Amino acid sequence: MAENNSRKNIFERMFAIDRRWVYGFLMLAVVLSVIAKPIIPIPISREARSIYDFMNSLNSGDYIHLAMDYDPSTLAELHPMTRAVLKQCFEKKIKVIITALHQNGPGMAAAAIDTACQRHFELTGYRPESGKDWVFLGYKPYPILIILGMGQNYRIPFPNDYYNVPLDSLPMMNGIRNYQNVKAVINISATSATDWWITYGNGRYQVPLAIGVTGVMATDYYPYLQTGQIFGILGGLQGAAEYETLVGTPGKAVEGMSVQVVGHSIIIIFIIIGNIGYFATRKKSKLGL
Amino acid sequence: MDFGTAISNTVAALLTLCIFSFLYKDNPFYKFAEHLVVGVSAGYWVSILYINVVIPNIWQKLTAGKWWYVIPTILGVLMWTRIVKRWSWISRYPLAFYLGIVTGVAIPLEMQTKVLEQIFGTVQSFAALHNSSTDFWAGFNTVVVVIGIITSLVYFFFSKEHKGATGSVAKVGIWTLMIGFGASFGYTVMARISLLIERIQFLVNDWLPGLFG
Amino acid sequence: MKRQFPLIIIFSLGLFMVVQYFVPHEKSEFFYEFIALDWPPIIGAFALMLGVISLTRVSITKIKRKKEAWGYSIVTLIGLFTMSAVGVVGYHYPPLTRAFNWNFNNIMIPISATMFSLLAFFIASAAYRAFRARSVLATILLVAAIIVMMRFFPLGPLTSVVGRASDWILNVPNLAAKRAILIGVGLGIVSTAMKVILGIERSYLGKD
Amino acid sequence: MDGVADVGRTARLRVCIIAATLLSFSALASAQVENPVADTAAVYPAATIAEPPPAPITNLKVKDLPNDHGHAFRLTWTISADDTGGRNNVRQYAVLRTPAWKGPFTEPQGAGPGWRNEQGHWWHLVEGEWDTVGTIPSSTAEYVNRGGKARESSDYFPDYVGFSFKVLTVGARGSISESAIFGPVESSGQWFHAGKTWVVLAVLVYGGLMLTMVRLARGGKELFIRPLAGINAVDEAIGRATEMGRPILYVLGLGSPDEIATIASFTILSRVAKKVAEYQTELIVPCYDSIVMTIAQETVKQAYIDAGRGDDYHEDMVYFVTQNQFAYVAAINGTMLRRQTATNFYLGVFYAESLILAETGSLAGSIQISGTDRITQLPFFVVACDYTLIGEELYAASAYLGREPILLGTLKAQDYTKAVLMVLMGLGVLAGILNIAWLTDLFVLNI
Repeated sequence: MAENNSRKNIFERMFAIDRRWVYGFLMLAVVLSVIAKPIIPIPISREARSIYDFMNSLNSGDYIHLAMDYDPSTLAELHPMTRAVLKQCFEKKIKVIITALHQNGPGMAAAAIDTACQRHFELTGYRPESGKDWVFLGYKPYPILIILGMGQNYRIPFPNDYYNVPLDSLPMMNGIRNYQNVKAVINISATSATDWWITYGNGRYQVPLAIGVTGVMATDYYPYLQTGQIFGILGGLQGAAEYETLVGTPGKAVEGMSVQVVGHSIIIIFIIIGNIGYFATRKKSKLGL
Repeated sequence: MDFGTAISNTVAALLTLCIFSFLYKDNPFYKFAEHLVVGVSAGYWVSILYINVVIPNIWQKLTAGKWWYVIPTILGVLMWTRIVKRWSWISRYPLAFYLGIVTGVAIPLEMQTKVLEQIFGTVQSFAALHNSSTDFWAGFNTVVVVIGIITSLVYFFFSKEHKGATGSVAKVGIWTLMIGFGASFGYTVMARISLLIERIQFLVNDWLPGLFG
Repeated sequence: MKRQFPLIIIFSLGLFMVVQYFVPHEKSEFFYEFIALDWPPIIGAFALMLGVISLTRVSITKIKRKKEAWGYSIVTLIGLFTMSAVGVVGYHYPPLTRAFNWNFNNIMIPISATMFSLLAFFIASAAYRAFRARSVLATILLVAAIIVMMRFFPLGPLTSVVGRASDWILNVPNLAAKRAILIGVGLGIVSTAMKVILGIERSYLGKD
Repeated sequence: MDGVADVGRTARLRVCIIAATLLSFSALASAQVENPVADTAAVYPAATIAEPPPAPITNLKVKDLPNDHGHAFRLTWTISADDTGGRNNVRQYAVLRTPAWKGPFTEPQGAGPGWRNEQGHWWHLVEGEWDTVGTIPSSTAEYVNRGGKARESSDYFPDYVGFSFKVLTVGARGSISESAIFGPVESSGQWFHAGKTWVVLAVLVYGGLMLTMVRLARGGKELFIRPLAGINAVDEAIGRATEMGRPILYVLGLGSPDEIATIASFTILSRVAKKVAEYQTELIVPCYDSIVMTIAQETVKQAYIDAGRGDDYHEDMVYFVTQNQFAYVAAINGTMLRRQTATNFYLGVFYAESLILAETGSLAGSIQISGTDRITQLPFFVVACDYTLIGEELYAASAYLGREPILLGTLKAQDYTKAVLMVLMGLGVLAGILNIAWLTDLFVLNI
């Protein structure tokens, strides 16, 4: 029994260390790997490629609707997706209608559009303009009813765009009534707005829908992929890195994925050590379940 | 990097460090940053609602002579009676108006997209087995999926005792659910860590070079 | 009167919206477009403003009564009033919008982004001390999680094996599990909606 | 781009017209297939070069688009013999509609017949004149002529007006052949969308089941719910805490009082409080929401009275901590470690902070029972706690314990509906395996 006790207090001491050491270790590992900037190959999944192929099949002058329903707390995973999609649209001269149905989101969406236009200007010397290449409609409360409203006519929930310019005076919007005039909706979101786009956007108006969501939600939407209610999923930072690679501008997401390898390894090692300690000290589950 | 951005980045970096300080222990810096963001985001809502709703959907509609937009505005103001205990029953009318619409709209569509569409999706996956392109593996996977669905549904079935046959079916069901939760666990870990990575990228790649650049 | 009339409104509006879904005719779309979809955002704006008002009230009472840590409520109020003033007035006097955007980019974004990054630390510490294969179910969960977590690791020859295994987990067992959960969630939402419309569920009315 | 050129001037003029025609062709070929706005300009160039026209399309059929709000026709035909076969020189098809429909105008222009006032907007119906309503690339055999329903939009056209159609086959160098004229046909809106029959059926069946089950439960009928392993785990955990003589911690979560998971948690709290009263173990209930706290106090007090220990109940067992997510969790961690609680219950609505609770609890060596309907939190509870009530199990546990009619009735209705759905799916899968096409085609939603 003695040998079991000595092993028990080794592990007990190991697990009783202050949790701040664990925090410090993780922080240090991430800081070092961010500085080291390692790059790993990003495998492309079917779910991400189907979105890229669809966007590639569009002709210049087609319309798509980019729904950015997230707020600053999840911009780490979702902003790279938005930037990559906007870059692809501006390059292929696809006209983009943009909405932001999260109350903390509009300011961030406007900033994202601005940086995408600036990047496009630096690349091609042409700066995409509001009302000609893209339209930003902004925010309205009660996303379910806004999604339904846009299915009937964009002008019901959005008489003006985010800068309070009437929709009918935007050249790009004449002849554009509702989802029938849009080739697809790409919903980049961190909230249940994705469920509402699936149920009220695709469910009622059958508009082709692709989603880019945080890692927390990504696995819950595979049933919709199989039924065809959505035609693609970008899952968390990995989805963002895949799309950045597909669009040809590896950026923050690709760099972030290499650091993820370090982060994930730490978590896996912790779980394994923890369980070794657990089985070593033979703490049977008290309820014998 | 010009001077203005360095200043802004420093403010952002200091606030980031204030939040990280919570890891050490709950302290005044963390409390300051947290209460500040609660206030600023509430102020942000007020501005967004004013610019994005009050002006286009109320003010401009009324001034354009569409007087009937007064009705939803009154209903909206009635919502504020919730604050005063005595009058709070008045707020039931705007609430009833909104709830009636949202629940009515939800019933057919939630049933269609979350229940019927899923059942038919599984059935069609079997019908699709007969076209030429499906190989053995696709058939195998389709069978595993339908077994997983039926066993998981049996696990969440409460009208029959989980004994004998039902018991073992339910056991396979909970195992399938556990694999599903395992997948969510794996992706959630990635999600949480990517938030940390982005903040460190900001501090290391954007802020520090700006200071010493 | 206080309870009956709202219930009638909910029942009639709810029933109309359910039936309207099945009637594509133009006549049924008039009410659907011009009342059901056009008015609620206006009500929603006031409802959200309600949240801001109650935040202000709570902060003010905290300060007046010098409740514990009342100093921070002043910070909340200062943040609230400067931001809304800059935002609202800024719409009519454009130079202020620069300050509005500055506040958003340099106060809201860093704090909100960092707030949830704390969770990475909590997961690391919990992984070290709490995530145990204490039962068969927990073991299955952890094994599946570890496979999925290694799907993008550069493991040389092993990469494609782990990648395909993780892809299989996502598209077969995970699909079955989440589809069964979806069916349960769907039925749950529909039953809650029906109970509200039929007046069986009245808790939202509160006590009168 | 009007495209109709008057041929027959000088040769030089003819050359530049040919060049212009070829140019417009290349632009046309790349233009997108279905232009949402009906392009009224005649887009087919006059036949400039002697070219034998391609064979016309055959058996053109036009009917009102079903299941829509009207203002739409669906044309189907067999493609021209010279399209991807024969001379294979078909560039595109053009759909023409008569009588012509001009507008909207603010008031009638001139006397003539055919002026119609459409809700304040004037439109002109011109008999014998053709409108081009769509151009489609070759090898397509159908077209939807969809108009707007708003009287002022340029692509509006009226219901219940007899329109006739013909389809022109346009050759590579502009030669044209016309199809037979089909019509007149009237467009109209339908009062029931046939494709949604399945949804109506499902809603009626489920609604009916719900109503009968709730009425039965209210009538006191004994509705069977299977015993749940989770409830045995709760009892065992309480028993163990009594043996060790250490307090029990019950956390109701961050939900508001009207959320189903919080309501279910109240029912389980009353059972735990009753057992705790019997065994005289100490109970600690820290709350996040003040209204939840008041309801919890009433529940615990009532449970103590039911157990005949009314006087043992004291007010500060159930107390309000704070409305801030992380501060609330930090306070509970302190209580757990200070009081060395034997058992911790986490039942209700939980978000990402639940991780810290479960970790501290397992460090303090207490048994932990959790339960929530937040799917994203379940994986962490399963691996960090001893037992977890998953999603609907939490509702079932409270229905089993509390026997509250509405919750019980709803649960039974959902159970029977799931049974029906499983049978339906089994039938469909069987049809799929046996490849009975007509049966599997039933299992389709064409909305």
